[in-house]
Order: sequence, then C-alpha cells, then structure tokens
Amino acid sequence: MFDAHQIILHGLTYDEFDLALEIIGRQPNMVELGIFSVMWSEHCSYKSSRTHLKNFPTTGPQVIHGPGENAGVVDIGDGLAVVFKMESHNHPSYIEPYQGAATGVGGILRDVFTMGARPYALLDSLRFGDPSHPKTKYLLDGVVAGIAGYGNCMGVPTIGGELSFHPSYNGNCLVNAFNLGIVNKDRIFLGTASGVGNPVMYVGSKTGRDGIHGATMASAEFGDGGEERRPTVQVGDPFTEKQLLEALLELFKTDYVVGIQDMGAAGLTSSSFEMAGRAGTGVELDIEKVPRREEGMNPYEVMLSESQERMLLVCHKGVEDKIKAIFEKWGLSAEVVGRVTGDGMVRIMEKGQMAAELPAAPLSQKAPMYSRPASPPDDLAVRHKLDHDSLPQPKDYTETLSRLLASPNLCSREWVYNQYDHMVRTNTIEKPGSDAAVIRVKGTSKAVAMSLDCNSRYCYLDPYMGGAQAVAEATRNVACSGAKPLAITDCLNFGSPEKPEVMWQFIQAIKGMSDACIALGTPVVSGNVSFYNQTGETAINPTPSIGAMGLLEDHEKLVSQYFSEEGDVIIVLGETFAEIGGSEYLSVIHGQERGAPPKVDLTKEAALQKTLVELADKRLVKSMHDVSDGGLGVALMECCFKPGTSAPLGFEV
Amino acid sequence: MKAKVTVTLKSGVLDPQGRAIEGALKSLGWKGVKGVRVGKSIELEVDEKDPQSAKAVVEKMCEKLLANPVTEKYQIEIITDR
Amino acid sequence: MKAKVTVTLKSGVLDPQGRAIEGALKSLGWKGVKGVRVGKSIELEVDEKDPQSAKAVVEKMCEKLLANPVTEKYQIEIITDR
Amino acid sequence: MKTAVLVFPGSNCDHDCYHAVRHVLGREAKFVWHQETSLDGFDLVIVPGGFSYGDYLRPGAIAKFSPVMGALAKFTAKGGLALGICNGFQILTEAGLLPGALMLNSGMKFICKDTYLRVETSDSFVTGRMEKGKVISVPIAHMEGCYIADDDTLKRLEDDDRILLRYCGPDGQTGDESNPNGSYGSIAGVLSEKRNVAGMMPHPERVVEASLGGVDGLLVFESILNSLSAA
Repeated sequence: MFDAHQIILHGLTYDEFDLALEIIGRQPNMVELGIFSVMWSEHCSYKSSRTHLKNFPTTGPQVIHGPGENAGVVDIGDGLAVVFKMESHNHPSYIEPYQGAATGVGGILRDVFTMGARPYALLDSLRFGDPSHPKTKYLLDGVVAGIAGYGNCMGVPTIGGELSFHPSYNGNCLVNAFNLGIVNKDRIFLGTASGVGNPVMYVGSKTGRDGIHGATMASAEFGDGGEERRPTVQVGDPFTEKQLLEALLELFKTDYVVGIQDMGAAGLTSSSFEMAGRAGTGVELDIEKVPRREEGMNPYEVMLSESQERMLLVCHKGVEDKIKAIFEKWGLSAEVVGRVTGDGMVRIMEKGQMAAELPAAPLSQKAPMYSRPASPPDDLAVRHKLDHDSLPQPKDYTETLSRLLASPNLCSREWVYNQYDHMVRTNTIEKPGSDAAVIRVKGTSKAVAMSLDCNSRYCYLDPYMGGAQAVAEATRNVACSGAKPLAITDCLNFGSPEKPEVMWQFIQAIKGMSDACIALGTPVVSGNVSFYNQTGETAINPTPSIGAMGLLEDHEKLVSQYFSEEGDVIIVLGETFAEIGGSEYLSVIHGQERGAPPKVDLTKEAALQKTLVELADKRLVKSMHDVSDGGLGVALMECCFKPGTSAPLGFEV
Repeated sequence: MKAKVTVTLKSGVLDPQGRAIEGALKSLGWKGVKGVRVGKSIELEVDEKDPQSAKAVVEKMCEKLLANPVTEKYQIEIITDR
Repeated sequence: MKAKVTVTLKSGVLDPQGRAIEGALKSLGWKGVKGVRVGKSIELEVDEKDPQSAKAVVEKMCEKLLANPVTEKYQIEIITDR
Repeated sequence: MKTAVLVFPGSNCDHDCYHAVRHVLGREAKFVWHQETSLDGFDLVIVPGGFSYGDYLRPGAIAKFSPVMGALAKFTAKGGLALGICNGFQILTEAGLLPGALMLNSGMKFICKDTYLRVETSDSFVTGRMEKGKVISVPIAHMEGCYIADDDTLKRLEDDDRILLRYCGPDGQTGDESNPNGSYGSIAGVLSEKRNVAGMMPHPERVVEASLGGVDGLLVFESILNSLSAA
C-alpha cells in the first residue's frame, strides 16, 4: 500500500490514484505507479486542457493528419506534404538554459522526422523576464547558444521566430521550438504498434538516468525552491541525433517499418503505451535488452528515463538484422526489445519476471480529464480602463519613435539570429528579420512561409481578442510574403490550471483562436500545452504562441518587407482606430499596461489576407509589411533596414 | 599564488564529447581505453599570500562563475612550489 | 590505470575564453586575478599495469589525437594512489 | 569535371555542395562515404562544411583519421584538386594537407552572416576567374574560424602568394571591424604548397543562385572548371 507521500511525490491526486485502482483492479507496484504518474502528468495527458482543445477546428482539404499524431501533416501538392509542430521546453530551460533549449530543439526535430520527413526549418519563440532582472541575461545567452548549438550541428537552418521580454516571465522563461519537415505523401510513417507478433525495436542512443520525472517536472510549479530540482535536466547530443536522422531516412526508403515514435517526455513509457493505444494492440518489452550507458538501472529507471535521441519502432518479422545493419553503419544501437501482442496490455519483463502489466489504451486515452473552474479576474474592468485624454501628447515625435525602436521588444534581433546557421541546405530565400521566413522546395517551383507570433500583453488584457489577434498576425505575416496561409500549430503557455483566472484565460484564448482559424481557413494541425508557468503565486502572461505556415506556389513571386527603390509609393491597407490599449507605446513611453487591446475584425482580416496573396501573385507590389507592435511609425522604420545593407532608405508620409 | 581548477561533468551527466573521443581512440587501436570524460582546465593567479586563503578565494570563484552547479563539479589545486 | 591529460594553448596563442573569464572575475570583485588561461581536461583509463607504460601510451594518444601540435601543448598526470 | 563530395558522420553542407555542382553547374557529382579508400577517376574532391563527429574535441580532429583521408592524401600527392570549405578547411589543416589551424572565434559565438572577401591571388584553381583585389560577398557560418599559424608559416604564405582571400569591408579595406573571427591577417582562405589544395571558411556553395541572395560563389566554381579544362 503506498503512503500519501509517495502518491503526492508522483504528482497524482487521491482521486487519480483511485481511478488507477479502478482501471487495473488492484494495487499498482512502484514501477506501475511511476508509469501512471508520467502518463497522467499534465504534460503528457493534457488532463486540464483536453476538454477545451476539442473546440479547435482541425480539418480541411489540405489537412492529411491533424492533432493526435506526432506532428501535423498538410498537403502542398506535387505529391509532397509538410510536417510541422511546436513544442515547449520552458521548465528545463529555466533550470539549465543551454541544455534545456538544446533538448527542446532535439525533441521537436524527432517529432517531425519520426513521421518520415527530413526537417528543413527551425524557428523559436522565446520569452524572458525584464532585461534588468539578474537572471535574464544568463537565461537569454544560454537559451540562444543552446538552440544554435543543437540546430547548427544538426544542419537544420534556424530561420526565424520571436523574442520578447516582460516582467511576468522573470521566474519562468518560455522556450517554444517550431520545426517543419517535408515528406512524400505516400511515405508518411505513424506511431502505431500494429501487427501481433511484429518485433518492437529500440534505436538510437543508450539509456541513462537523465531526466527521470522530466514529464512530471514540466507540470511542477517553480516555487522559490525551484533551483533544488536540479538533477532532472537531460543533456542533448546533436551529433548522435544527426546520425539517427540519416539512419532513419535511409530506413524509411525501405518497407521494413510498421510504426515508429520518438521517445520524448516519459521516454520508453509514453512511446510504448501510445503506440499500442493507437493500434488497439499490446506490447511486451524485455527491458534487459534495452541498451544502457549506466549500470544497475532498475525497471523504474529504465521505463521513466528521458535520455535523448532514442526512438521506438515496430517492424515486420525477419528484417531485424537488416535494420540493425543500417544503424550500425551510423554508429547507433538497434536492439529488439519486445514484440506486439493482441491483448491490449503493456507487459514489462525483467529476467523473466513481470515488472509491470498495465492496459495500453486506458493509460493514454482514459486519463483523467478535468473541466476546472474558470472565472475572470476581479480587476478586469480596472485593466480595461484607459483615459486617452489623460495621456500627454509626445513633445518630440522623433525622440519618442527612436525610444520605441531601441526598446527591448522592438529593437533588431540580429544579435540572436546571427548565431543561428540560417542558410544551411541552401533553401532560405527570405532570411530572418522579415515578417515571414521562407524556404524554397527544391525540385518544385514552390516555397513554404512560416511565422511565429503572439502578443502576450493583449492576452493578459483580453485573452479572447489576444488569441484571435495572435492567429491573425501569424497568418498575416505569412500572407505578407505572398504565401497563402494553410494551417497553424501552437504552444499554449499558461499559469496553473488550478487557478480559476488562468483557466478562464485559457478557455477565452482558445475561443478567440478557434474563431480566427475558422474565419481565416487555417485549422490547427498540431500543438502543445504548457501549464504551471508561474513563479510562486504570479502566473505568466497568457501566451498562446502561434506557428503559422503558408504555401507560395511560385517562389519567384516572393515579397519581402523591405523598401527597394527611391520614388516607390507607400500604401496603408485597413483602417486605423484610436487604439493604444496594451500597446508598446503605452508601456515604453508611459509605463502603463492597460486598456482594451485592438479589436480584430476577422471578416476584414480574411479579406486583407486574400488581397495580400493576390497582390503578390499579380506582382503588383515590391514589398509588404504587417503593422503590429509599435504601430505604423515603427513598421515604416522596419521597412528601411534590410539586414546586411549599410545604406537604409527613408520615407515621406 | 597560482591555482589550477579542473571543472568536470557530474557523474551520470551524459558526456557526448567523451564518448566520441573514446570511440576515436578505440578505432585508432587503443582497444582497452575507457571512461573518457572531458572537462575544462582553468589556470589563474590570485593575489593571496597563503594556500588556504587562496583556495578559499578560488572556491568562491568556482561557486559564482567557473562551474555550472547544475551539471558540473570542480577540483582546485593550489600550486605552491613552482 | 587512470590518467588526467591537461591540454592548454601554447603561450602566444590568443585565448579569448581566458580573457573573457578574467574580465568577468574582475567585474565580480576579484580585482587581483590575472593570467587566466583555459584548456581542456581529459580523464581516461588505460589497461596498463605500471605508471611508466601508462604514461607512454597516453603520450602517444596526445601526439596522435588529443592535442593539436600547431596550437596546443599537453601535460599528463598518472593517478596511482586513488 | 567529375567531383567527389566527401561525407563524414556529421557533414551537413555535402547536400549543398552537391546541388551547386550537379544542378547549378550541371557537372557530374558523387557522394563519397568517409569509409571509402579510393578517389580514382575524380577531377575535384570537395571536403564540405558541417560538424564532422560533432566537432567534438576539435573540429576535424577525429575526421582526419577516416579511411577516405588516406585516399585524399594520395589523390592530392598526384596533383588532384581538393577544396575544403569551412569544416572541410578545418579537416585539411588537422590532416596536415594545409598549414595553420582554425581556432574559436574571438567573439566566442557562432557567426552566420554575409562577409566581404578580397581576392589576394588569381594564381589558383579557385580564384582564376577573379582578378587580384576584387571584392566578393560570400557568407560564413562557423564557431571556430579564427585562422592562425606561426610567424614563419604566415611569412611563407605571404611570400609564396598562397593567401587566397582576406575578410574586408565593402571598400576592400581589411581591418578589425571587418574581421569577423580574429583570423591572423584577416585570412579567410589559403593554398597548399603545390597550389592544388585550397581551404576557405566562407561557403561559396551558398551564393550560386540569385534567389539565395548572391552569385559570387559561382566565380569560385567557374574558376575550378576553367583550371580543369585548361589543364
């Protein structure tokens, strides 16, 4: 019988423990308790968000696979599809910024190439505390170096993203990594363990004790004692992952593989249970066969280890040695560790003894699902109060504009993206710094545009409007390059779901996002939820960061954001209203964060984006730029500074 | 007073560099080599008179800057004779 | 037999890391620190019985792989007691 | 012109070099795995950029022992042309096929940006189509690109006219502010004694098509073509 302490230590509530007893009809042993705890952590089970995520629009003619698979898959014609997703690594990055960010990149890369796609573009959405906070510089340096260290070594270009600073992230930075790959539509691999009797193989790096309870840690709030939970940080080896990528792409050319999944959060546990759960089958594993890099690891540690760069795959009988040969060529382990069974159970054996036996489907599909209480903050009315007349007009507009341009959220990001190899694979036709990052698709005339966006201040003031605005801005940035927005992924970063205000923010943001996705024709095809982003009692600003993807049929019609020749005419599309609620101007110049954020008129936004795409298609414009944070003045200035050119152009308005 | 600090990864923390060097040494014929671990070596001079106070100063330097407490441990050697 | 190799830059070769760490230590209040040089520390085990042959083996490893003769020099310490 | 593009575990720019030679220049190119032991039948060998063996220990320190490096030594001893780009340049210096070494950038950070380069000699198979003093724009992407060598090696490189390219400003002037990584003499590329092995840190294969932002890299590949057809 487990004492209360062990249950709590495993992050389970009493009710959840009772549900576990009900499912298996007996007391779980320690290994089984560990498995329940990671499978039912917030990070893996989405227990506080699943019921609300159902409201997202996830279908469309262009969608091949929506949420539920390792990543979203969208058809781009010519027999090709793009595979993309966003994943958060917020908590590990706060504890150890370099490795936290690096393993975040490693994980999102595996989510894409496990589906058979070669990764072609990485972007990252980063949020840190106030620049004056003592830890901000340390975290920023470490996170950027970690992303560069991993992505550059993998040879996948990091071509864009977003970076912003706000005091609400002082104790909890956000590191969201986006990755997009390209695959032939008929060579997509899914994470299913089908075919009773088929061998189950473990491929990649050896298993160590790193990251045990990384999944539950991701759902653990950072009290001031956050620093003590140190030893759970995983360490990434990008060289081994590059070998794993090339070995898998070689393997995917054959028809040996039935199903495959990355060993991400909760390692061997989540991959085996989810693969069996999806196929309605079971799996029997002999963990003696799991390659290890440390001695004396018990079943608990082997099942919960989150060592990096490992995959679980199911193959046809008889090809095991052929698969081993491929991985040996690339210097990697490849061992048969079990086989698929028909009784829907996951059985963990060690030296002939049963270490654990649990039903696959219920663990992944019958996890607890909460509809937690939600209520708006009591100071909402106060937040919206903004008396425009009380704000003095700027005495010197030039000085105000230059202060805005120098402010942390608006100044140049060259210092960051020049640490990323954003050119490798020679596909980057729109380099970092423009509204959208764009890569060409060799062998076709097409190009794919991507943009990450979210204004967390808008979401703090009005989560519904903030959610809609984030989708609108990300897809508008894509359209500004001339590409037609097709779909989005997301990283929903929020505080503790056990706080009604946070749940209210979460539900409102999802409503806003859903309405925008429907109006703009961009369904949600994948995503991630990260709760418990708090420092003590203060939740972070609600941050539903959006990753939008669009298709440019003819990459010659690409449009960038920079002015090109003297004498060109400047046109502003859309109406300008007296809306400075939650603006950078209000915050930087007047030190206030109040007022209602700008209204998003989704019908007009849809018409605007269609116009942008048509303008590019008919080659009527030389550049297009989205007016967003900082307003029209800042937007016009941003058009003047093309990175790498010394003489910026000016403008008269 | 000269000091030599050796900063190494805590045991259990994956050392991809050590693993790659071990593989290379083995492929170059040294089959019996094992346990290759790579760390940083930092030499510096502090203006302390006696070894004890020198060690104390360097200890604080390691805590504050030279070693990452999450993944690294350190060893200090005060060089007296030379 | 355990060995510890310290690979350091030849004098005269620019050491940006050493210079940066010296600057950081000074800004943290240790004004008197100087001569900061950063190198690599490589620990490994060879299956040699006596310290002399162990040192000879490690010496060859340094010549062949562990140190770049153009820019680096190395120091070998055979750990006997522990 | 038949080109071999070497592939080490961890190479990344092998695909980019192959694309430049095969699809842009329209010449024959073939990937050669690092375990191969012969380079017979090739006119040019490209040692591409990337992170061979993860750049662990030192960039190129482990790759130099691959079987194909023995074949490369024989190939170049017989006068075959070899071009090392970025990690390839690092591997060639580690293997002793080129003088000097590539150290950590003076700013200690990875740098990826366009740089201006001044052609220091046109007497080489990679700069034959460019006159001495010409300024071209080719991007760099590296963490260990600071070229160093001892004084007499540097002197011999100058005296033998074996410095290929130097980092400079748009006006062709060299100086600290245009030297991205602290390389001695702003050196970005050098030539072997017999002038058939070249190494450069900038990536010419990344500027061979207008859509990528520049075509100065074509001048390097066209120079190689010229020197082969002339030979």
